[in-house]
Amino acid sequence: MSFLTLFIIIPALTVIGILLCKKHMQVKWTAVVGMGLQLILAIGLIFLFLAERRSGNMDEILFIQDNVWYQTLNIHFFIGVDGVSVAMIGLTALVVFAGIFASWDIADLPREFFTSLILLASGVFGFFISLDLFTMFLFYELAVIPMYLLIGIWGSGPRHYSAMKLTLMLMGGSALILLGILGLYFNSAPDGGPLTFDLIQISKIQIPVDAQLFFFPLLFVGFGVLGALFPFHTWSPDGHASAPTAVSMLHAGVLMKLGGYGCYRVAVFLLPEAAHQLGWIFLILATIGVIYGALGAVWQKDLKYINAYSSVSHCALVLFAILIFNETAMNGAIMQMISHGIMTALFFALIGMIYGRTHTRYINEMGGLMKVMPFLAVAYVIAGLASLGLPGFSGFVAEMTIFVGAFQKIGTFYRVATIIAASSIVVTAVYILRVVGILLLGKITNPEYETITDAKWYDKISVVALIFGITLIGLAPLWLSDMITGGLGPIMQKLLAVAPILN
Amino acid sequence: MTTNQLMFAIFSAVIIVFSILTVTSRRILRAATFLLFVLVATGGMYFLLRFNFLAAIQLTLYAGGIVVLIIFSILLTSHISEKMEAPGWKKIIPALIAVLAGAVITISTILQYPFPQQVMADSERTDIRMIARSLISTEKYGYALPFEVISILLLAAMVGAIILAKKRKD
Amino acid sequence: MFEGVPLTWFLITGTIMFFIGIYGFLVRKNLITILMSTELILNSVNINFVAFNKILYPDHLEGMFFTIFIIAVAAAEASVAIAIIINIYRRLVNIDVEKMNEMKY
Amino acid sequence: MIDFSYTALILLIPLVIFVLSGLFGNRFKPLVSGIIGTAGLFVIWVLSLVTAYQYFFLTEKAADGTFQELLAVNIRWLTFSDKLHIDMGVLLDPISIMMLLVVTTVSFMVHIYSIGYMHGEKGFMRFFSFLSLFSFSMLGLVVATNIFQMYIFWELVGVSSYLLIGFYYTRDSAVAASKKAFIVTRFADLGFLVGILILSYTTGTFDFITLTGDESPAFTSGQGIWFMGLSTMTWSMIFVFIGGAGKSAMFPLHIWLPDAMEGPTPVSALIHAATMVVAGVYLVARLFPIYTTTAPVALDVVMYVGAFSSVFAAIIACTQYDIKRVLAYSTMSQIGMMMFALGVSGDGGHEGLGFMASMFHLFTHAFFKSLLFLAAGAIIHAVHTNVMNEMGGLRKYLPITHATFLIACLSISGIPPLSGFFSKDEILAAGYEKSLLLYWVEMIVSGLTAFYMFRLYYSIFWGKATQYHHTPHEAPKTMTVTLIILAVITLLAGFIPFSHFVSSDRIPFAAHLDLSIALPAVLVGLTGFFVATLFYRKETTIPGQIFNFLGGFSRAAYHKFYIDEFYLFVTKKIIFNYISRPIAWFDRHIVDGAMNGLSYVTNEASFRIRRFQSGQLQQYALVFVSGAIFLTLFFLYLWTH
Amino acid sequence: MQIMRHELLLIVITVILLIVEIFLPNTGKHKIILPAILLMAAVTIIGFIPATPGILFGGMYQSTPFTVLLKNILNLGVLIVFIQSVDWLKQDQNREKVSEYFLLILSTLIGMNFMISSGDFLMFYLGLELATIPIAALAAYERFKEKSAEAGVKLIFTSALSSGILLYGLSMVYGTTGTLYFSDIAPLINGAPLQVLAFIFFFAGMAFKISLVPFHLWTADVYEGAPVNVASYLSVISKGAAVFIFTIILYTVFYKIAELWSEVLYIIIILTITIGNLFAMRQQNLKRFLAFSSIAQAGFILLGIIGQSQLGMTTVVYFVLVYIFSNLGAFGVVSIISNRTGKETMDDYDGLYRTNPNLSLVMMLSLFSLAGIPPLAGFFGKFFLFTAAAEKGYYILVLIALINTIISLYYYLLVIKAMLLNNSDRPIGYFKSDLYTRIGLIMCVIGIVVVGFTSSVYEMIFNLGFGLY
Repeated sequence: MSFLTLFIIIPALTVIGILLCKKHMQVKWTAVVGMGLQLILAIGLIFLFLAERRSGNMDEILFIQDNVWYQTLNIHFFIGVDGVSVAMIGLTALVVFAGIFASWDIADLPREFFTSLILLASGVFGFFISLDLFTMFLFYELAVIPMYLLIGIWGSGPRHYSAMKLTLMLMGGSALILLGILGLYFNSAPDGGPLTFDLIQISKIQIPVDAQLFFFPLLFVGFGVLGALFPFHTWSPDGHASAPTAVSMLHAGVLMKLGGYGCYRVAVFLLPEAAHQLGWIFLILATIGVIYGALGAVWQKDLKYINAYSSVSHCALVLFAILIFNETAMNGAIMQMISHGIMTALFFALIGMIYGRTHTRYINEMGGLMKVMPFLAVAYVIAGLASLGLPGFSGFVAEMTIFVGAFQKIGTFYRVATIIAASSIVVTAVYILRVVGILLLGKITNPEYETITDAKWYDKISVVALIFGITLIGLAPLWLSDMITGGLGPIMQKLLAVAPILN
Repeated sequence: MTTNQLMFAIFSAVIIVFSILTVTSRRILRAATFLLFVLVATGGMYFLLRFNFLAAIQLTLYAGGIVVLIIFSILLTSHISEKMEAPGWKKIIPALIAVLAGAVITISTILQYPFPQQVMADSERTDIRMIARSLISTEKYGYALPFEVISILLLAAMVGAIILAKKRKD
Repeated sequence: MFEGVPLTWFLITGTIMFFIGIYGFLVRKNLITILMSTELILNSVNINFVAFNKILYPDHLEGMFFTIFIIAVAAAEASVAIAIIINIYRRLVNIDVEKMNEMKY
Repeated sequence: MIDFSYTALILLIPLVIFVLSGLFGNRFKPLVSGIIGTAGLFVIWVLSLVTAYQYFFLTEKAADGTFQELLAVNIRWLTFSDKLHIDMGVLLDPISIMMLLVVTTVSFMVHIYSIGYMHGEKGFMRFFSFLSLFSFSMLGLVVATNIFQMYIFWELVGVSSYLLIGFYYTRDSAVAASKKAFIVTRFADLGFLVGILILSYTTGTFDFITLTGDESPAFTSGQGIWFMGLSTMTWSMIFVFIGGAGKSAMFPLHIWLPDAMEGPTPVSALIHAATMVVAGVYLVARLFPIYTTTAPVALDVVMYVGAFSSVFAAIIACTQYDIKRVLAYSTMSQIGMMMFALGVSGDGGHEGLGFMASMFHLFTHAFFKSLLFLAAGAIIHAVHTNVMNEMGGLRKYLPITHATFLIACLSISGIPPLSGFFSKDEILAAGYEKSLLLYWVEMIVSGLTAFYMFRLYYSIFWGKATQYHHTPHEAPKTMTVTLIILAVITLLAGFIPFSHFVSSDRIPFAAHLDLSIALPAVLVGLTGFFVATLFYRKETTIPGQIFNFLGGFSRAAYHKFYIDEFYLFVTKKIIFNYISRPIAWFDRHIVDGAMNGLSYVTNEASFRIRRFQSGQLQQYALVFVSGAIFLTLFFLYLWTH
Repeated sequence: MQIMRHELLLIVITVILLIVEIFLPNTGKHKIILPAILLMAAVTIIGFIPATPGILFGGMYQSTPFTVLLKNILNLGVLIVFIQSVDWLKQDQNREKVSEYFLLILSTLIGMNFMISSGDFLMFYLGLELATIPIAALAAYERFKEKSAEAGVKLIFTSALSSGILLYGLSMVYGTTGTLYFSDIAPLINGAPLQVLAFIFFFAGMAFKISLVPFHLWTADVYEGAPVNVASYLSVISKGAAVFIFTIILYTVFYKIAELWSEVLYIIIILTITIGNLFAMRQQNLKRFLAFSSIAQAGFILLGIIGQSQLGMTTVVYFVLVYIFSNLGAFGVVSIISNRTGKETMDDYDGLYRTNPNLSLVMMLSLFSLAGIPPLAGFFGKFFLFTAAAEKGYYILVLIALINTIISLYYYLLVIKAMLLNNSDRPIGYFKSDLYTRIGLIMCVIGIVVVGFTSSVYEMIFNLGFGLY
């Protein structure tokens, strides 16, 4: 019994606790305690993991627990972590924790809200610790569905439409994933022997190339939908725009990472030959996505749309980096996921807080907010700077790792793609500064806004936690980078075996 | 043409002609009568095949029971003199197409099938005692169990019919 | 050869009757006439069974017994159907099948 | 060996001050944060003086007489791959120490000055924390041990510049200017980044010492033709130069600099005159061995861009009325000269005169230009306007400012024995050796420089006597004291034997004054001076006549040759309207429409087939029967055959 | 006795109820409810005691642990249906017909049990009819409603037609093989055209019971018109039993033409899932909605059958079990709301969560389970079905099915949207459901939540199931 199980048990207990609560305050505090514990656990996990590594335990996967679940189908409850998943778990715990505080103001059906939120979180945690494709898929879907309720009930704007669209598109993606997983399963024992969903075991066998070519696109697109792969990203702007604060945070911050992580952990890792042969197609799409999302954001007027398109751009960068297939870029991809996760969560938290005060998200209707809400405004600027890749924040580290890594890849095609992708940093600057300029700076355009107040204590907890995250990684990235690199070993070995000149 | 063939031809013709009349006649009571003819002719077929017991059942149960039931219900629900409207072409044409296609396919398939060289059947009448024995036999080719089950079916049908047909007290 | 009458003759007669029954089922308006059509269908099946039994497989009486049970089932079915029809007649004062389309789409 | 690891403090102190005052600034009284910042800068200033002293005088030179490149501190910050990693550290060599001195000195001065200048402003402590941030970033850039560290601090410098330009954030023009500055430089930084990527890919290292050393991989790899007839290394250097050009406001990436004058004047003095804008020059100087050895074409680009920018900016400067803008264009022009000097320079010994001249000019320019700005700040402080037409006759009210401003004007005009004379002379000398045409171009630039500086000087301090609402009065002590200090430096800096410390190959050499160059230069300067005196000492109509005489050209110059409008057109109309907007539309209507279309089609299909469920029993039966028949047909006759 | 225990017990309690009914006064007929339920519960529990397998009546009746399991599943479902019907039976207009309701349902259940255990086509046919004809009476049960009568008509006539076609098919099977016993037929199936025809006619008849497209058209109308509990009985128990025997017959009788029926199923699955979903999308009446949803679900079930393996068989049974819980949960909620308020359309459900959170929750869980959302049992069921089909290499088919799950999710979400997301001016008021309903719903919820996690259920079925290879 590995303590990793706690990552599922704690949310489950929290949900039960919340359901037993009667008063609003109790509900909130239960959620805080539960997710606080989860955060502590996650931090503990990071330290434990680093300690294990330092003590020379170089196993591919640590803290394994493996129980047989469905014997005849060889489905296991198989969990464990490597550096990459530890990093992702840390991210999730942080964002969820911040998300609880960011949704402190929820008045309508708080019990249901927090239940759904934590359910979503437990899906994400489960996904990251799973090493069995079946449970992985189970948690994946578990994470997607509460979204519908969260957006539909507590959202704003065309919430019904957005919630439906988001759910259906993501389920469309998961349909492809399911097929892909089945394909993996039935090809998991080419020499006879029991079929398996075990990710590690599948990674060690050689799946026939024609099967790979068939299933790789399914898996990659399937996860890519959640990872906002162009042109399957269109749920994202609407979904984010309609979602309540914490949900946008969690969704952009964590859930979209499931896509990237899935592409990395399942699609590329298990089907390296196909990834190598077909990768260029998706690389083109990802490159388009990077620049397209950024340019799309320039024109938007709704804060959340801006950020949603920005997320499209940033997440496309993750996929871009994964498809480069070298260790540096892959490392960058993971860091970009974490960086973008925290950063965009911060963004959405702030947007939610601003919206809560001004009741509009249209930047043209606001202006000069720096004067009345300096804390939030400064935080927004920080988030913006992080987003446009300023050194000292996590975004820079991740993006530079990606660009440097991608540029090491031989081939003019990759070079050109890298330069195109890199040019997004300029566009990002354009739209971030545009928003900052219109929204925060200048004179207060609407006299009603003279009286609004700055962040409350719970807002501050949320914001500060996230800012701490981005600056911590931004200032001292080496520990994270090393931790991730350790986890990349097996995947790189597989890729190198396929194409020796990759690095 | 043997007697059998002749009889078969007669029964067959009666069956087909009156079947058609049954489904086309615009007077409902007449249709019921034509149905009766069809059933009787079917009974004749059984007789021809030396299933006398079956023929008897056909006549008593079907012709005597079901048709009477039908006629009663006709009397309950319709005016005898009333002529039914002829169905519209929109209904007839698709139905005809489907039915003709079905018939052609089925018959051609039947004709294609190489049925085994026909066993020279005992043209004896089926022994009624054998039937009786089979009906209560629990061995293979015994029909005790279906016999019991059909009783449940009839009971259930009776109960169902009663609750549907009985008048409300209010 | 069953004493001069080939098996297929029976089968063809049965099949024609079967499809006539189906035709009746498809076009007749009055529910009772539809019920009569179903009786035609069942009868045609009976002819098949009996003919097979006698001409091809006379060792056992399976076909014949099947026929007997079909007749019994037909009776049960008819009784329930007629009960329902009468019930409808009480409600609607007609038993036109085309009028039974309150529920659709 | 002297342990230089204390130099890390030079970076850490401003960082700590920034973090402290950023987090807790609003708990302090405003003045406290100003004093903390200034004190911190003082410490750094002292430290860098000590460093310079120890480096130049106490450290042994290498066997061949070069100043060593010392890695005072170097810490692994991020690993990309086995070969590529970013380190954070302090690299000491002559130019970095020279830059350290410049930055700390000017920054220190500006800090002192700002205590007076910004007194009573609302964001006093915010201002000082930003200044600390800037000092940190600039110093980090200067001492960077590898090109990626430089890039990191390069970006940070950009953002501090952004923050400081937009200091008056309620003023729309300031917000716009800050945005523009950031985006334009960011665009250039992209070039820098691409340059770094190419460079690092080709050489496999970021490290300056490795890159510029004698066995640099840059000299051996990347020599083949790569693209458009140029080698990889050349392209890499051109891209790197784009970054430098952006920060240093070289044509055509200069447009942000004049607008950047929206920031508080001390900021203009510190960032947009003395330190940040010369980062581009410093960058080229840093990679100079690569430029000369393997990328002469790139060096030519530097030369032409520098020369063109200098003359271009000088012409515009003659037509502007905002005093800070004049100074801004003058800055651009001077930096153009520095670039030009680098461009004409060769490597080693006297060949490397241009390199030395460029650095020298960078050094002197920093002082006199910041002096000019600070003085201008004092003037603006006094009269509350930037426009020189609204000034005049101020020499009576602001004697100290007047005196120091005059010194600076003389210096920039290249009048001996002020510092500007020496450095400019070296530049012209270097240019003369390389290309006569460009030499004359620079000559004209130096004449124009004298002309517009004195145009400025006369318009402010002489000319018509303007009536002011309040009688202008001299600035407070904190401001004037810095003016005086800088004026003194301006007066004396020219006598530093610069070539003994800084040279392209770090081997000291003796540069001497070449009269055949110096004399015409001085004459040209004086001509400019006299023309300006003629035009502007008293209010005359001559300038107007000339302005009209030149017609379209002068109007174009007045409008900065419509570069801004061109950019505006490109960004607003083309990128915004014809790229971003269509993309947004495409996304909403095509991509999204495809998804909605899918659901529409499904819905429509669902609607269309509903008549199968007509409620008619017989229709159901028909479907039933046809279904069975069709299946039979299909599997009997279609499927099997 | 041991071997036929299920049927005999059911017959016994039917007779007991019949006798009790006679002694009950006309005003007190509803007193039979509790005994009936208790008896049924007893039967259900006794059913789980391991029974001796065996073959009776010369192969006409066969009992294996597998069929016992299937019967147990059906018993369980019927028990839940009984419990859920109490509220409806206690209504005034139904009081006098309470015992008939139990009698009819029990007799159909007996029919299904015989059908599942049948070893020849005669027993199969009788079981089938016994399982159908009384339901027609039940569908027309609410005599005061026109819709109910219409439902009765549509059911009985379609059933007559379908059994006619099925019989024709059987007659041809008999004609080509000379026997009606499954074990004798199986080796004689050779795929001759006439047998293909016979199979397809037989298939059409079964497809009517399972409501597969295009033999499904009666379904929605009957569900809508029939009383809710009867509809739920039809949709789960009746369909489930038909699926079981269909699977058994395909696997034991027609295994020689597996290629043929796989292809038939291939087409039918695509049609069924797609058409069912497309119709379900637009439904307003919840009973109709559930009808079309159950059509689509039937298509999914076939995915397991088409897998042809032990895995496929297992998943079919497993899914039916899950489906019983899920669908009964949904129908249970619809039923109680229909009984209490008479409201059955989706608009009426607007804002239900605010007034009746628990009912909405049960409904939501059931629908999510039907949609196959983890961690509910439906997810496992669907996943295994897809696995079974994929095992045989039907990836394209699985993909089509998967795409259809998205459509199905869409319409399930529509209901959830109505309950949770929408607000209504006139929501369904709060009411307290009675004890029976609650017990019934709780049983469903437990089933929905637990069955997926406890792999032992699946393993048990797997150990009893069998496949073609």
